[in-house]
Amino acid sequence: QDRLTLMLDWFVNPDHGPIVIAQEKGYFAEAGLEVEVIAPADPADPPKMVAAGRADLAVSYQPQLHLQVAEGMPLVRVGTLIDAPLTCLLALRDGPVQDVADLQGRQVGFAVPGVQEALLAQMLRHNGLTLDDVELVNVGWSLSPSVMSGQVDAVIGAFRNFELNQMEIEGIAGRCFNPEDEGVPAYDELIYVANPERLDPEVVRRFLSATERAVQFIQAHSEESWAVFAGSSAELADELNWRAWADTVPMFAAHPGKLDEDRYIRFAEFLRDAGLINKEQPVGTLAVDLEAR
Amino acid sequence: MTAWSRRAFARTRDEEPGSCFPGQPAPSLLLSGRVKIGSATIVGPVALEVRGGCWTCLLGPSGVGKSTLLALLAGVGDHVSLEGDQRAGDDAPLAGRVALMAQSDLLLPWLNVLDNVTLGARLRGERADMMRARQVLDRVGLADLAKARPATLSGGQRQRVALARTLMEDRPVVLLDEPFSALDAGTRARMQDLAAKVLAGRTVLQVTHDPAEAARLGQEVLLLTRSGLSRVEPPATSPPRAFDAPDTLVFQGRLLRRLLEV
Amino acid sequence: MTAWSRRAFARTRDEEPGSCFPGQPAPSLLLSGRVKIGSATIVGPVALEVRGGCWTCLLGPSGVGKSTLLALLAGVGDHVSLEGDQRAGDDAPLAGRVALMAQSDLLLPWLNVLDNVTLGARLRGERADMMRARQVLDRVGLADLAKARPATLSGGQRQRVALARTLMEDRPVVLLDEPFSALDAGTRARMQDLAAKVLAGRTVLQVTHDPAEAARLGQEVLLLTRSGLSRVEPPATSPPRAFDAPDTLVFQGRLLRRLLEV
Amino acid sequence: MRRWLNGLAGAVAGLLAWQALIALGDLPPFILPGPIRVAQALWANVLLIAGHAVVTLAEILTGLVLGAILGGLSAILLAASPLARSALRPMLVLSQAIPVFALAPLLTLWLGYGFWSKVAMALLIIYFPVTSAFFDALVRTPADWVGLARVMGARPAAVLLHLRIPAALPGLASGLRLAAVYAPIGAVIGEWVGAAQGLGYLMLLANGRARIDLMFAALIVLVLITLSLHYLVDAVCGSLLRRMST
Amino acid sequence: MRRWLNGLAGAVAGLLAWQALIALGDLPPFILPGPIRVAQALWANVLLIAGHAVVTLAEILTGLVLGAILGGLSAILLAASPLARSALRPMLVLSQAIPVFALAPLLTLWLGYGFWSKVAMALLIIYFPVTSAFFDALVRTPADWVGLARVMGARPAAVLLHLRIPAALPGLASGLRLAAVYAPIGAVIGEWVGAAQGLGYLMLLANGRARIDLMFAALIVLVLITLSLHYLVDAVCGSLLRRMST
Ligand SMILES: Nc1ncnc2c1ncn2[C@@H]1O[C@H](COP(=O)(O)OP(=O)(O)OP(=O)(O)O)[C@@H](O)[C@H]1O
Ligand SMILES: Nc1ncnc2c1ncn2[C@@H]1O[C@H](COP(=O)(O)OP(=O)(O)OP(=O)(O)O)[C@@H](O)[C@H]1O
Ligand SMILES: [Mg+2]
Ligand SMILES: [Mg+2]
Repeated sequence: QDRLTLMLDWFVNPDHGPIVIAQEKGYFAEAGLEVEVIAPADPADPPKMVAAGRADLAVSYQPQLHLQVAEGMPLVRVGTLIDAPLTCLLALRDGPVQDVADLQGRQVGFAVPGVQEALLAQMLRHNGLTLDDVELVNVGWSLSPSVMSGQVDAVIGAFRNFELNQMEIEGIAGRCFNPEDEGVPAYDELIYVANPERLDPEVVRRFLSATERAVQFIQAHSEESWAVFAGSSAELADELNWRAWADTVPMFAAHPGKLDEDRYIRFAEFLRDAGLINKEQPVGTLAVDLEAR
Repeated sequence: MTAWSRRAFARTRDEEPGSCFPGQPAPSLLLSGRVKIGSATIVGPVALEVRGGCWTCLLGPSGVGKSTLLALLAGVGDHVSLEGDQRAGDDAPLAGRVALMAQSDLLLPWLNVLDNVTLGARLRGERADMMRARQVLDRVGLADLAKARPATLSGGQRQRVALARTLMEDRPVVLLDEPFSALDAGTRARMQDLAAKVLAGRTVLQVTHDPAEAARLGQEVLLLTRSGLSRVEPPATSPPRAFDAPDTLVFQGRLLRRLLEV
Repeated sequence: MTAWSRRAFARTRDEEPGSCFPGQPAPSLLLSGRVKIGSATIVGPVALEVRGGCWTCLLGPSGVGKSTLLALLAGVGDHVSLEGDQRAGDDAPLAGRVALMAQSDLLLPWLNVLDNVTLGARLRGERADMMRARQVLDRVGLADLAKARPATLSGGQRQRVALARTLMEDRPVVLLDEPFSALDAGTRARMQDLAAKVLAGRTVLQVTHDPAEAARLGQEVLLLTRSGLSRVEPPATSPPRAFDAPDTLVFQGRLLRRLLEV
Repeated sequence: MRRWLNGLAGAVAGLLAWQALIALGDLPPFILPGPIRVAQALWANVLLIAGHAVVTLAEILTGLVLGAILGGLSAILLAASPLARSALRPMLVLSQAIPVFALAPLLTLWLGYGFWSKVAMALLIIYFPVTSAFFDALVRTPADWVGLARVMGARPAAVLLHLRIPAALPGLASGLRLAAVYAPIGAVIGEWVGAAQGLGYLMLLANGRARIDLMFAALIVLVLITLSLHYLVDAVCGSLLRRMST
Repeated sequence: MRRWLNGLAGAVAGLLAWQALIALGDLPPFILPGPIRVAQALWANVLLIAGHAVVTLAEILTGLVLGAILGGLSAILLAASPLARSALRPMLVLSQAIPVFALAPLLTLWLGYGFWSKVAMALLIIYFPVTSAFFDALVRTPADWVGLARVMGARPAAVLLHLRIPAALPGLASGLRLAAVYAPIGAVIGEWVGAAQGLGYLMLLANGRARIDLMFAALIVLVLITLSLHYLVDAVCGSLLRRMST
């Protein structure tokens, strides 16, 4: 049995379905792995812990990876959990913002300052606006409440499989504008990162194939997999997770190990244009495909 | 008023100790009963009568309860309980008519001497009579120290500030707890003269350990011992007496003998 | 040692005030110069000589600097500066050889009476002599209050606890600042006798305002005034003297006159 | 008895104020749910909350005890040695000036995501009030007492032990009273930075799930723990001080 | 002069400890960058940081002043009226027992994401230490003084004004010294919860961009502000108290 420490990006939620299922169904054990899962509250922490050798793998975000590598952190993408953007620009369905262009002169909130402004800037530019046309506020972690209560007109950084459901439960309908529809290159929302110097490719490969099995199980048995997921912890069994589960199931990367090099090249260019990184980033410094040898 | 009621009134007045200044408004003080702190009896059954308008000296061994009695009379004995009765001779409440100089000086460290002396007025929200305060300070020999803080004063100087503060209070009843104990003979004599003059005609109850002082000042001299309260007849002359007058000295000797016997 | 040096040595000894107990090891105290607090001169140029093994009484008007001098001699006058010289007659350092009873009692409120009395031993890390402490408490008349907290004591009781604490210190030099000021005549006489007996043969410097006390106890009597220090010749008899012995009374009268003149 | 009645009255007043706040402030339940909703959530999740509460309570108590000991010793050290004072005092202020949040990644790096990083957080947050209140009191010993002790031949250590420390205990008590209120905050912040259990974890989780009523139920339990702790420390310090001073 | 030298020595010792920590703890720069890297980041971004620092400083100072006033008045009210005490004291403890974080969404809802929600946060965090330290001192007035004042015919209000308040000022000073250290934390937490400027925002931004050296540069500026504030309050309180008591 090999021990493996995995840090999630945040508390356990349906996005982590394959990990939970692989653990619960014993796929990890069958792959000869003993996986310890840790859930932090600050998504910026896990990559640091992996880079510092405190954890073997972390769930992180592709945009962050570009910045972290640019700052010299020893990190590399080894797998993909969700291979499409989840982030969206969230507004009220019946509110004044029916189009991104309607944001002119309005307040936009965001959760974590950093990449999200760049996404927003591109979405605005795509609609003929600039960042100067809106007022930006950091709203911390109360993304949907700040929209629902009307404190801001829209927020960037909401997850379309999560915040929309959350609002619906509260009886307020929301609307998502997707970055990839508004001029932002597509990217992998959730990835697995490791420290390239400490990485044991053989162990990670086993980890990835166990999660791949889990994804197959989930997509084949959506109902049953929800029961397994909800049964893993008392806190998980609620309506929001149930709704989110249904929306998330189709988004899990079917082949977690597979690397789409193009995405990394194009997103690095995008970030360079946005002024967030200032050097060329060859794909090899960002991501590896452990299967392709 | 009927003849009977007038007689009854006269009798009540008779039963009360006579005033040293008949016609003066200073009330007499009456306290009788048992004084307790918690469940411990501090002073056994006593009947204390302080004559209105007189200067009464209270002597007695250390720890016998003199300060406790003063606290009761002043109305600050919250931790003391009296199983008995306490009233002013004129039956009006005493609150607002008493000045107290306690055994410790209780100067406020953040106020200078002058402000400590005028504390009473400030506490009552009145305008302090600065001129009189400076006069009193001058009389207690501290005119130069008006701006000094208590922490920079000697023991005797602090006691004189407390005395000055008490003299500033214009009250018919004045309770003094060993007011001159930290003073040298010369200063003590001058302070005695000053107090006697300023407080003439008021009801004064002074605790002292100095028989010479009681002999100089006392119009009444009371001795409190464990076995009770007793009167010692002072000289007939009126105070402040010369400290070396024959009857003062004789009385002082007699009192000292009584004190040493206790 | 040459004859010359022996003579020189003898002369130095001669110039020093003689001891009351020749052959006793208690040192004399010498202090000369000007005493200042900050830039203010508290005591003008003086030359204080306290004879070894003698009981010296120091009198003087309030605020003249008696307590300040005691603080200097005890080595606690951090805020006081001496422009001059200070030493023990045997030229050895005084630290560790002095006991001080200050003008305020300085009892620790969280310790009971017995623990306050044995504070010195505890502070030095020694085993407190509980038996002696109880004896001393008995002698100062507080045996019943051994377990009481200072806050529940009368003024005179507190002073006696401070006295007992000082008597527990076995030091050749003892400085007492108005040690009996809060006591009645009877208790005062008993405490004087006790202190005279316990401290016999030590160098005692006692500040007092009571001429009768100086007349009873003083082997040396010093008077400090603004104009300087002067000696008053005490009776030739050895203390403690009877308070009504003729020479005591005569000396007391003479001293009182000197005090009133100041 | 009267204290309890007062406490009860205060609690009722608090609940009424809460309900009034919602009614007057026109607050939607996803910002601040009403007391009844929170009570329902509390009742429905009582086992879940109790489990997390036990974890947090253990962290708080350990942090409180260690922080009190460490803070007390630091204050004594600072008071005892001028050298320690000039070297450590800026450190002491610094230890507080750096928001614990900024230190959190460091602590988790060293101590992991378990029990001890939360204890360290609680400890860190109460260290300063305890040390500073006790130290302030330690250097305020009346000079006359210290002088007397010196005449009696006491070494500085003995003066400290027999005089300055007992005289400064009311200051320590003030510090501990503050600590009782801050220790829970420290533990919860520790749990926010990273944990898999505890009330702080439950609160964040509930918040992330928009289960604000559950979050407030956990919050209420935390508040009750804090209040109990505060009154406990208050009572213990009070009775100790009273026994010392009369 | 000596104080400054001591402070300098402390700062140098702090920097050395920091460097040693990195060397011994084997800390990579993305967990804790060394002092030199942080100094470089500070220098390179001095205008940016200064702009945010001004915002945060304004929030801190406003919160500190308002909190001191409010806390002082509350303590006086509590001390003056037993009624207020039994009704408000649980509220007071409550106000601190509820982690400010939990109140943040409420505050931002009412006060918006601007200046005043941060001021409220700073105020909230210092309100309790100020009130509780001052109140503790206010109820500790020696009974003899109060008795004397009563004999002199003072009404309770006059006793409070002329006796209990002046006697309790050292307690207020202790509270303010704590407040000087906590107010910046309050403001920064406020900025973390929601803001578009200020050092707390800058720290979050830098953290989000993986620019840990910039984050620590902002942190250092925050620490410097806190230290200056602490020493300023210390000096002002100290000189006021000294003027009062000698
Ligand atoms: N810190 C200080 N600053 C300025 N003056 C001071 C200070 N301390 C004491 N003094 C002054 O020094 C003088 C001497 O004080 P000291 O206590 O020695 O007098 P004393 O002779 O003992 O008087 P008493 O008999 O009243 O006790 C007093 O006039 C006092 O005002
Ligand atoms: N809080 C208390 N609890 C118990 N006993 C007390 C308390 N306060 C005072 N006593 C006792 O009451 C007695 C009387 O004290 P009081 O101060 O009245 O004496 P006093 O006659 O003024 O003595 P002195 O001349 O020494 O000042 C003392 O024996 C004292 O121990
Ligand atoms: Mg008394
Ligand atoms: Mg003196």
